[in-house]
Formats: sequence, structure tokens, C-alpha cells
Amino acid sequence: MTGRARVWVLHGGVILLLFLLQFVLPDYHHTNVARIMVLATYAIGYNLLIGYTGLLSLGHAMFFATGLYGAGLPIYYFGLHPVAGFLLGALLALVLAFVVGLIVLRTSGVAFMIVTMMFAQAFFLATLYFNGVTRGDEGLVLAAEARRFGFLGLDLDLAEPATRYNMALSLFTGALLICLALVRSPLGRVMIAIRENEERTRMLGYNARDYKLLALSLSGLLSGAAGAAYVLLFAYMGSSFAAIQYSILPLLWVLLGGIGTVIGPLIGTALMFYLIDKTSEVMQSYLIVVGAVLVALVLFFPKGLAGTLRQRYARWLP
Amino acid sequence: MSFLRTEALSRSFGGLAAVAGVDLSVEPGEIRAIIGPNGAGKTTLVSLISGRVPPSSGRIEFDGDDITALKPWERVLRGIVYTFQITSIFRNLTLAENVMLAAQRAASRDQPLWRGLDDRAVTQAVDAALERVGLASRAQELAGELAYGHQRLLEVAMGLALRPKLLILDEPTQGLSEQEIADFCALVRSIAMDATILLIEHNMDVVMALAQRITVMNNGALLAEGTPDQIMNHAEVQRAYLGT
Amino acid sequence: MEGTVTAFVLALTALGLSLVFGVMRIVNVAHGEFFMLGAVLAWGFTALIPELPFWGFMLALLAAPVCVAAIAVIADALVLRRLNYEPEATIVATIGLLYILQQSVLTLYGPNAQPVVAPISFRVVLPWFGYSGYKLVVIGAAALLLIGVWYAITRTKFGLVMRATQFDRETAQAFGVPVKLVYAAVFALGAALAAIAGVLVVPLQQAHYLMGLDPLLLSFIVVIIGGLDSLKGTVVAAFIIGLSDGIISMFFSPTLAKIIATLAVALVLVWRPQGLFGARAR
Amino acid sequence: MNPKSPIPASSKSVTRRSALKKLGAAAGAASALTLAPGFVRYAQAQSSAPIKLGFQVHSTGIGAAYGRWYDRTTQAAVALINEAGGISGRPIELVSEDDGTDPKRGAEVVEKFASQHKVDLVFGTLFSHVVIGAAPRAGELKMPYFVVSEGYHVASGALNRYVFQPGITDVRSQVSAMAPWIAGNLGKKVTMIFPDYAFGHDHRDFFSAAIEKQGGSIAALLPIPPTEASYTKYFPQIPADTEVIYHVMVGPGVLTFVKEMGEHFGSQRPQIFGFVDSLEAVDIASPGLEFLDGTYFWEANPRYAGPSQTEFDKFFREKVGVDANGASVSDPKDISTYSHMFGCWETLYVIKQAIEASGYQGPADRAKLIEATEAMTTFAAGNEHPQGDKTFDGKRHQCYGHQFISKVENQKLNVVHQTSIEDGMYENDTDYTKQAL
Repeated sequence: MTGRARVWVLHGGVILLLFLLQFVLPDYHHTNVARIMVLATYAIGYNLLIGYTGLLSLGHAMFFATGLYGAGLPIYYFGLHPVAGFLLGALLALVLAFVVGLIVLRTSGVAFMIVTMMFAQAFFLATLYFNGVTRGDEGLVLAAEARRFGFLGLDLDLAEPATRYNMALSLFTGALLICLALVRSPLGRVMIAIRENEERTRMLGYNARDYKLLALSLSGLLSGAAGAAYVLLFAYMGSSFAAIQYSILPLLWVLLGGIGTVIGPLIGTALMFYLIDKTSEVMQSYLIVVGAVLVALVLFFPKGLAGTLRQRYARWLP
Repeated sequence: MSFLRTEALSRSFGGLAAVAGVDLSVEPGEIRAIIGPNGAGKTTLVSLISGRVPPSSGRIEFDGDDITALKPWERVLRGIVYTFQITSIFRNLTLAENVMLAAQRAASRDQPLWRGLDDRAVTQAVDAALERVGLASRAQELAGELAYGHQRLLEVAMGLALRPKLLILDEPTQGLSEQEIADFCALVRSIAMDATILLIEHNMDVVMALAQRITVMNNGALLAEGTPDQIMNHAEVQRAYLGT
Repeated sequence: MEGTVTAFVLALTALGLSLVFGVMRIVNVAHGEFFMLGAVLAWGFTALIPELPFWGFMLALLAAPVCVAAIAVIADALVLRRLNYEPEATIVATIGLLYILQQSVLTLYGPNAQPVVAPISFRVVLPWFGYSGYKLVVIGAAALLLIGVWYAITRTKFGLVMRATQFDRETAQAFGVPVKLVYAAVFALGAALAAIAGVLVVPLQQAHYLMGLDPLLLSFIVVIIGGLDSLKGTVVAAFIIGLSDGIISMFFSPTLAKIIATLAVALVLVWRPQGLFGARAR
Repeated sequence: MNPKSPIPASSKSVTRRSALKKLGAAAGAASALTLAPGFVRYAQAQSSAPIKLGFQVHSTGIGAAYGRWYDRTTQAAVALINEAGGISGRPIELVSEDDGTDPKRGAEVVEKFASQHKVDLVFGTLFSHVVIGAAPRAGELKMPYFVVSEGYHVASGALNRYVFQPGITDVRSQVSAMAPWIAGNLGKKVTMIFPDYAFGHDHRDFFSAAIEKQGGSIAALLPIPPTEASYTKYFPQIPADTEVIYHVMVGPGVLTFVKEMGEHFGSQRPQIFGFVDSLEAVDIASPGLEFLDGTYFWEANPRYAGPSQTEFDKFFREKVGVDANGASVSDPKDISTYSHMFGCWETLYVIKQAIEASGYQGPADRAKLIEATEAMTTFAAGNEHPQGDKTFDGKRHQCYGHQFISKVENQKLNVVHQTSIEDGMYENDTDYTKQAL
């Protein structure tokens, strides 16, 4: 098989597998996988920036939370149509990422990491400050009626497991395909070039800042789409999703799954979920095991699972 | 009218003048060599021209326009292409991918990148550029695995794929064998058919074989300029060289 | 006054992070946990001799940093060195370390916030308000340590070797600097400084197993704002952070003040990406 | 200890007589069974199988100090119920899951209880954001969800028909009940210091309204941002004419807060009234807290066994393993969360009562269980309700009980006042019974 065919077979296969899984998964894991797909979308968005453009942000929770609130609040207060809410949430995250990018892209490296973190911290505090609207840390719940709607002649209820699963799958598929197409496109090549050697990229005639801004905006868009989907599918929004933990988690998922790989974010997100889920079943002090497993994994897979596999066996992996 | 002209171009780093009041003018189609002892300011001068380093004072004209304020990538789009002295390739990418970054830039010069490209044309440009520097057979290898001299050739291929009007070569023959140097000279001559070339070079044989005119720098300033013969017999040049 | 105490404690913690970050070029996510361990161990050591709070505290001040440094050395030898200090792999590894340390403390020490008696108990009374004299002790001790570390870095052979390693690892190695040893020592020293900060702060704040997050985030901010490689910058930035939201909160609601202070400090970095006292990126 | 292990075997030794008694008591069960005779045999076959209760507990994260005591209280109550024959003659099997005090994990845990452990119902969540994060999923899964949170989320109508809070009074009621006594005994000009998030805002809004109703006024509001490690800078903002400081802080920083407040005021201070949330799981005799002597606290359940202690409280302490000072009997330094944890105990007894009254046999009967719970109106004080008697509002899914005001004397909390249930009543139009099941 050519590299190109292998790439499409692998990623198409993953999506097909996720599609088929819904018919065999027990209820509990059915919902888990739906949630994992939404969060993996967030991780894909994050990976676009860190993995393909080389920018380590510690502030992505603000984009995820913008999607969450941008979709959730208008639905909660004004009864906005869920589809419109989703689009609004994703769009607002895009705009925020663009505006923040205009400011923070003056920096790079560790300064970029810290500045994004501080912007996100300010955002987090704002979700608390506007407690009257957001109910801060407690958060708000979308009513069941708000999540039943007609769309393209279909009557959809997002509390319905199959609907939820396939919505999450559609979102994830979209993100995966966007990412896959992007990183293999001329645009993606430039992003990778910036990651590898920004100075040289500039001397090849590329305005690196514009490309970084584009990557950050796209990354924000995908993160926001994931946040918007989260509130629609799981009905809850609260400021814990804007806290620093939700900026560190996608970093962890991406590094664990394989930074700069299309499939890595899914692997990392799923791995981390089941690691906590399973260890907490067998012992009380389970975080020790989680920590030890993380250390062991990184010793054996220093570039993450998919990243190390690519390095050793499958150079063609995008 | 000159193709490239600098007027009183200066740059100092922390009070130390690396380039001081240089007036340089290069004619279209010329192969111009810039020589001088280490620390003479050669690389700083071409860095100013390519835009990597902003000038402290002075101005630069290219193809009839003042480009002093242009960003480096804007100069690339106008055809000023710089190949690095210290090899600066994408080590983790293949040769083909390295050159493709240059080729797709040349192909999308007048439009944003996301507006679609003629993939076939880009691929052909990549193949052609690698062919010209003799690395076509190794297109799928990782650039970081090349020998040093070959990495320099890859730099040149990237420069070529950008379809330069002014190609700046900064010590391109370092690390090449005798035979490769001969091939390289032939390559430069063929490039010169449709581009102007600024060549920084220590190997005087290469300079003598290629350059139509030679500019000599010392202590950040121009010392002399002339044909190879004139330079060879220039008293000050000899003193500068022997003096170091 | 309050801001000054915060600033000194923060400067100490951040200095530890700055050494690790500056010399080893790794992001140690578990740095705040070293701070927390210092505080928790301080509780443990003082509880050993409850009838002699002063000596208990002195014991803690000596023993807690040693224990934490030992943990750091083990983590360095078992994990970080084997990862060859790859920045990305190190992030995952130190997140793992964070989980391990937090859960261990939760399991062994419990979830409650535990107080530690200050070694001295005089109260400074001024006409308009009063405060604990122990805060002066914290300031004094932290200042002494900062001076000590400054001396060690700039005036001793170890400092020279460390700076050489920081400047260029390969060259240092070529000149016979035992880089592995230097890294282990720097990691231990960084952890010990955080632990000392934890010990100093615990009579004011109590030990709690989740107390490490805020010092971690603030230390990162301080180190980057001050400029990597700049001891002076770290201290100045610690004061900016320690005092800024206190001043702004005179004018706004406290949470709004925090938002404004956070954004203002972030903009310092946007304006000077290399930090206040950092050299331009090499 | 393995959190998943069911309660030990002794629980299953149900005597024939007690089983019969339970059967008789479960009148609702009998009527339900006669309506559906086909189910009788099935139901009898099931009758010895355990009732599975999902216990959602904060074992890690910021709620861990509470979680530990919620766990101890729950284990004690479950053991007691099982010793006495279980629920409807069936032993309780407790399944515990940690939610990390995180709303996302909270929802996942509810899911896990429903789909993997297949529990009969879920209970025990404390922190409001976790309750609110998990409640929608409980509603979707039609999983009865009995929380022990004291938040105003249930009674406010924000959640759904499957969520109940029958074991602990909500914060709106608690706060409202304080105002008459404060205005009458401490002063009418109040400065409030509270955390700047939802929990604190509930205090701000409901107490402000309640004190104004008593003819008092708010002198200043001082919201404290989270992530604050030092509070000294806030105290100068307390107006000089303040008669009462009302403080409520949560989290590990509270001790610092109280200490620094003491340092600020020295011996000259206004009256101080706090919510004991500030000092749950913290020893009042901790160094630095001396200055609290003479200040007042709300308590939901008096930590120190005083002269007014009921025999029910004595029983409760003994079974949970708490001494007369509110600390663990095995470690006097291990202070309980006494004003909250009784909620788990009482909730379990409400669950028992609801299951038995509804004739609940299995998940198919959940609607009956919900309706039976909604039909409850009062809980009498007793070993099942050691904190005291309560009323229950079936429309709001919320109970209302007495509150206590205690004074710190010699580093102990002594009860000086007990509010009436009426003191804490308020108006709202929440009615979950209108929602579909």
C-alpha cells in the first residue's frame, strides 16, 4: 500500500470502529466513549497547536469554556436552538482565539506558555466574577426540553444515547478529518515547518506569525466546538471547565497519545479515562497507580504511544 | 540602474559596528562574490539584504523599489533568497518535504496558500530542484541524516525552488569534495542564466572561477571592488589578507 | 506587610523552580508538590516533639528540605535522567510524580488542613493594627536564604559549574563537568528551596495536600516575568506578583482586581517576552 | 480498605420476625403487589437479593476531608440498618465510587452506578458543583439521586424530579434562620465576608434579605476570591461602625482566615458570627484560634456534646465513632465534619423508609420510589434522625430542620440557641411533581 492509502485506511478504520462500537458497547462504556470522543476533539484542537505548530499553550481551557458557555448560556437564557448554540459557541471560541492570538503571539516558548495560562486564569476568574450569569463554580444545567429539537426534518433528543453517541462521533470525525487533511496540505506543511525551524520558515517567504495565528484560531475553534458539544450532550456548564486543570489535561492527553500525530489525542484521552476508571475500582489510593503508570509509559514511550510507534515502525503515520 | 543597491547601510551590535556605511551595487545577471577575512561583516551584510537583520541606518533598493522596511518573507516573495551559512534545514523532514516548502511558496506567491495549489507543478518543481543539485535519488531520506556538504546542497535546492531573482549563497561549498565543487560551479553558472547571484566564499578557486566582479570587505566596510584580476593585484587587499 | 511575606515566600519557591527550569530546561509540574511536602513534613516533624515547638520547628526546617531533596534525587535518577530530560516527556513524568505525591500524602497524612505552631509567638502591635512577629521571621529567613543562594551561584565553584552547564551542556561535559551530578544537585536544590518555603509558610497557612497548585502557577509566572537566568528578576517579579493585586484590590472588587492584576502582569510579558531582566533569547 | 466490598455477612442474618414486621410495615408494597399479581413470584424471588446503593464520595480532591467522614457515617448507618434486617428484608450492598470532587467525574460516576454497577439508587454527594454536574445525567437515567449537600440547588428548582435532599437543610433556610437571633442578640449592622463563588453568593443574597427583614442592614460585603492564601488586606475594609461580622469560608485556607482576622482585631472587635463550614474538620483548639473565644457559630448539629444532648445524638456518636468533642474516638486530633455528616445517616433512613413505603422491588419501580419520597411530610427525631425532627417539602424535594447557634467558650462550642423550623421557611414555587417521571 502506498503511504497515502495506508493513512486513509488507518484513520477511516478508526472511525468505522468507533461507529461499530456503539452496537456492542455496554451502556456504561457507550456513554464513556461518547464523552471521550468529545474530549478527544478538544485534544485534537490542542494538538494542532502544540503538535503541529510547536506552540505549548497552558490556556486552552478558556477556548473550551468559551464554547461551553457560548453555546450553553444563550440556550439556557434565551432558548436558542441547539444547532445555533453549537455554532455560536464554536464561533466565539474562534474569535477569542484570534484576538488572544493577536496579543500573545508576540511571545513564544515559555513566555507563550505562561501568557496563555494567565489569560486563561483571568477568564476563569471572570466566570466566577459573573456569577450572576454563570452561577460560577456551581454552574448551570440545561433543561431536558432545551436539548430536544428538530433539525433537517429529524426529531433529535440529545439525552438519547444513540443520538448523543453519533453526534459525538460526527464531531470527532469532523475534527479528525480536518486535522488529517490540514496536516497533509501545503498549509499544514508550513505549520510543521514553523514547529521545526521558525527562522528558516520565515526565510522561505512565510509570514510565520500569520500562520501561527491561523493555527491558534483553528485550534481554538476545535476546542470551542468540543466545549459547545460538551454542554449540549452532557447538559452541564460550570467554571471547573475553565480552570487550569482543563488546560493541563489536553496537554497530558496529547503527550501521552503522541504529540504531532493525528490519532494520538484519541489514544491519550481514552487511555487516561480508563486508567482512572479502572484503577479507582480496585483500590482507594488509585492516583498513586495512575501516576506510576504515567511515569512508566513515558519511560517506554517517550514520544507518546502513537509518536513512539511512528518513530520505530511506521514513519508514514501523519 | 542597478538591480540591487545599498546606500550607507550600517548595522551595529551593542556599539560594535558589524557593517558600516556600505554602498554596494549589483547589476542584473551578475555573479558577485563577496570576500574578506573572518569577521569582516560579509554575513551581516547579506543578512541585512535578505532582511534577517534590520539595519541601524541606511537603505536598500531592489529591482527599483526601496525594500528597507520590508519583512524578510516579503523580500523572499520579491525574489531575494538567502541560503544559510550555518545549515538551517528541517532536519526531521525529508528532502522532498524541505524543498516542497520552498516550491509551494513560489507557486503561491500571488495568492494565499489555502486557495489551492497545482500539486503536480509543485511536485515537478521539487523534483527539478533536487535533480539540479544531484540529490534526486535521496528525496525520501530525512534531511538530518545527510552529510554536511549535502545539507548545504539541499539549502541550495530550497533556494532554487523559490525561483529567486537574487540568490544569496553563504559559503555553499564548505564540506564538498573536489568533484562536487566542480559540479557545483557548473550549477551556479546555470542558475546565473536567470538570476543574479551574491556569493560569499572562502575558497578562492571557486571565487575566481565564478565571479564576474568581486567585492572585498574588511572591518565592516568595503575595501575594494573590481574584476577578479583587479582584485588579485590590489595592494590593499593583499595587505588585508596577509595581515590576518 | 502581607504582600511582603507572600513575596519572599514566593521568591524562594520560584528561585527553586528557576534553577531547575534555567539549568535543566525542564518544566517541573511537581514543583508545587515539593512545597506541599515541605509543609506537610513540617507538621510531621513538629508533631514528633510537641512539647518543644521551637526545636520541633528547627528540626523541620533542617530535616524537611533534606527529605524532599532526597525524593527529588530519586525521581531524577529513576525517571528524569532516563528520559534524557526531554522537555515533553518530562512534563508527563512530573505530572505522574504529582499524582503519586499528592495521593501518598492524602493516604498517609489525610485530607485535613493541619496547623503548625509558630516557633515564636510575639505580636507586633501598631496603633492601627497588629500582626504576628513570626512574619518578620519568615521575611528574615527567606532573605537570608536568597542571599545564600545568590552567593552560591555567583561566588562558588559549584555555582560556576552550574552556570557553565546551563550555558552549554555539551561543552560543559567536554570540559569534564559531571553534568549528571550537576543536574541531580540542581533538581535537589530546587526541591529543597520549595520545601523550605513550605516549612516557613506553614505556621501562617497550615499544611494541606492540595496546597501545591497555587505556588506552582505563581512560581512559573514569577520565573518567566523576571526572566530566565536572572536571580534579580525572579525576586523583583515575586514582589510585583506579591504586591500587585493587593494594590489593585483597593479600587475594585477583589475578584475583579485579581482579573485585572493577572492581565496586567501577562501584558508585561507581551511587552517584554524575555522577561524584565532576561537577555534576548539566544 | 476496599471501598467496593459489601457490608459484612452478619447483615444478612435477618430474623423471620423482623422480616415479617417489615413486610407488614410496607403497606404500599402490598397494595402495589396486588395490582400486579404476575410480579409477585418474581418479587419474592428477588426479596433476599441486596439493595444496591451507589455511594458517590469525595475521596480525593478538595472535598476529601468531608468525604472521609461521609464515608464513615455511611458505613455506620448501613451496618446498623443491615443488623436490623436491612431494607424490606433485603441487606444493603454499598458500592462506593470516588468522584474526585469534580463535576465531570461526578456525572461519569452516576453513569457507572447506573450502567455498570446497576445500583438501585445513588446518594451521598456533597459539593454543589458536583451535584449540579451529575444531576442531569441522573435525570436522564431516571436514577433516584439523594444528595447531602446543603446547597440550594434542589429546592431552587434547578435540577430534576429524580434529585432529592431529604437529610440536610438547604443553605437558604439555614441562613434565613440565623437572621432573627443575630439581629436580636448581636447587632443589626452586619459586614459579610464570603467566598466569591456561588455558595458565598447564596449566603450574601439570602442573609442580606433576611437581616433586612429584621430591621438590620448590611454595612459592607467582602467577597473573597478563590485562590487567596492570605486575607489580611481585606480586614481594613470592614467599616468601623460594623456591629457584627458574618463570615463563611470554605476550603483549606479557612484557618488562616480566622487566624488573620484575630490578628487584625486583637482584643477590640465587633461581634463575630460564622458558619462552622469555616472550621469543619478543624480543631477549635488549634493554635491561633484562641481569639475565636466569645464568637458565635452556626452549627447544623452541635459538635460538642453539651447538656442539651439528646439520647439520639449519643447513639449516633457511638455508632459512627465520634467522641463528645466531635473527634474520632480512635484519634482525638481527627475532627469530624459534624454539621454535615449526619445528613448521610438520615438520608439512608429516608431511603429505607421510601423503599419500604413504595414497595420498591427493582429499577422498574423507581417511579413509585420517587412518588413515595415526595409523599413524605415529616421526620420525627429519633435514632434515624439524630439531628432532630424535620419537615419535608415533597414539591421541592427538600427537608427543613432546626439549626443551632453556638458560642465558643474555652475553645469549645456551646449551644446557646436552637432555631425553630419556621425560622428557616421561605417562599418559592418549585414543584418537581409537575415534571414527568
